[in-house]
Amino acid sequence: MKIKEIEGESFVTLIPVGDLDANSSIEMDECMERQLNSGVVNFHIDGSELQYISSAGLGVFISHLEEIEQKEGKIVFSGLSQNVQDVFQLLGLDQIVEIFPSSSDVPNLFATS
Amino acid sequence: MKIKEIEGESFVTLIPVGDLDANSSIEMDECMERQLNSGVVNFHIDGSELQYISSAGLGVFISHLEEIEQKEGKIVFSGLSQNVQDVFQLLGLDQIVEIFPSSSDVPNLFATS
Amino acid sequence: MKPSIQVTCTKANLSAIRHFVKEQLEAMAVAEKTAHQIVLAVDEACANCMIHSHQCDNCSVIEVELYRDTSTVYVEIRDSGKAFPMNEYRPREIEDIIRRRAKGGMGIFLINRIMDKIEIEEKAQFAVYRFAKRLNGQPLPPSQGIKTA
Amino acid sequence: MKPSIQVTCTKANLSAIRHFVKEQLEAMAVAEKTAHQIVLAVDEACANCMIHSHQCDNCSVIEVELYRDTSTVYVEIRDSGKAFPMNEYRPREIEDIIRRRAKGGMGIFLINRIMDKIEIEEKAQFAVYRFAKRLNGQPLPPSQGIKTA
Ligand SMILES: Nc1ncnc2c1ncn2[C@@H]1O[C@H](COP(=O)(O)OP(=O)(O)O)[C@@H](O)[C@H]1O
Ligand SMILES: Nc1ncnc2c1ncn2[C@@H]1O[C@H](COP(=O)(O)OP(=O)(O)O)[C@@H](O)[C@H]1O
Repeated sequence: MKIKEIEGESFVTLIPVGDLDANSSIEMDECMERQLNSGVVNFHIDGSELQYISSAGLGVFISHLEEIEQKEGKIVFSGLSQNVQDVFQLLGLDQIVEIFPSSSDVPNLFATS
Repeated sequence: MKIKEIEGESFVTLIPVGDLDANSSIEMDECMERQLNSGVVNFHIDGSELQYISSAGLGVFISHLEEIEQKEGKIVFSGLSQNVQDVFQLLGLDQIVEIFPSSSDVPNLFATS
Repeated sequence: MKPSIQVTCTKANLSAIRHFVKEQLEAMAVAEKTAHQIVLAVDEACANCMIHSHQCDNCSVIEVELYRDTSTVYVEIRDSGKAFPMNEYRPREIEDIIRRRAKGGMGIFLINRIMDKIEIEEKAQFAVYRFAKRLNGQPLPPSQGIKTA
Repeated sequence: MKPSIQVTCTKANLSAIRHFVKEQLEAMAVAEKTAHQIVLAVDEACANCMIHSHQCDNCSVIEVELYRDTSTVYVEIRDSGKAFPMNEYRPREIEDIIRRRAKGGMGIFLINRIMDKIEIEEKAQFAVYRFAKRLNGQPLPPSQGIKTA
């Protein structure tokens, strides 16, 4: 897995490329930690190049939900494939986090918030 | 592997998605045969979603080069990843077939030919 | 023989296991959504073995075998670690996991959601995890009959 | 143990072998271009065994083992088929392959282009293909020293 990072004005976009599994989740976690430590609180996870996610991959995002909320930030997802979305649904996570069909829906969200 | 097929006016675009290896090459070959049998002679292989190719995958295209030339058609490639392009180069195939950086370079070619 | 894969236990090998399962299920004509769920459940179970039941990387092996009959896909995972009674494990609620800021604790929940049957057997040298997933009428692949043994 | 994968011989399992090699080379800090070439050479060699040295699908196994030292990546492929002396095979010219409208005949050429050393050993029960690829100064991964045995 690789992670592309795009720093926007009011939020950071992270684009995990490939598979986010128990092996690569460590790298994703380090990336999230680094962003949070540098003061970022608004995250856009662009899933358009994410081919697979397991519970360990989702765990990276889940474990930071409380901290992001406490800091009055937000984490949203976009462009998830059917298969990736299915994992959110199996866990009931689709009821807890915001998921947008396309990454173009996201900038407005952070602009108005 | 999946193959997307887009029928243009003067050529057909085939987009192999995933890995084209000794296993999936059979499907690709059936697709090429079907197109050739239906009278298509101009092929654009859009490699932008092709993650891997082995000699068996390349063999599908190579084995039809003569027939396409005989029928005064053309086969061109576009959007190959570094890794896929590397296989063309290792075999010296990049000197034999036309490879374009992007799929947008292709329509003009067939229009003017 | 039934189609199988055996890899040394290290998380870097989960990707190979997933691709084995994915390609085999495609060859068995299992629908994509079902196939992805089976891949996920096997990945979760193998990750658990690699993370929780072994002390070091590449010092033991894990094996996955896969087959189907008309109605069902069967998975058998043989791990050289100690058997873990995952069918007795009570997963936490997702809200609880969020509150605790935990990075895990959802794997067995997912396996339970996906699989119709889970059996664990403790052998002398290894543990066997057997899963079954019903296909609800998905047809067999054309030409070939699937050998189940 | 050295990292290894063993699968039943069927072309659907080539994908798992490639992902095993890819992930292991990543863990060994091998540069992407070199890693891809090694994946390709292993895929070609395993495909040959599956296609040419076995009579049926899933009726035997193939094993791939991978390790590196400071300067070199080593691959060992153990196939239960008869050893094929690929180092004696003289590949055709690509122009010749095109003229003959052949669908293959480029695998061993690629393996030769990529690998620095190829050895074949015929054992009683199986064939061993050993490849070595020099890394020309690519550094070892940080923290971990790589165990070569
Ligand atoms: N194969 C195993 N061997 C030992 N313990 C296990 C095994 N699988 C699961 N466990 C235990 O069950 C717990 C829950 O597993 P799981 O739901 O997959 O979540 P996670 O592995 O992310 O913690 C693990 O944290 C671990 O304590
Ligand atoms: N493992 C093997 N067992 C038996 N014959 C083999 C093996 N590998 C290669 N060969 C023979 O060598 C030929 C050339 O192999 P290769 O260059 O890989 O091209 P291809 O496999 O596409 O024909 C094959 O056609 C086959 O006759």
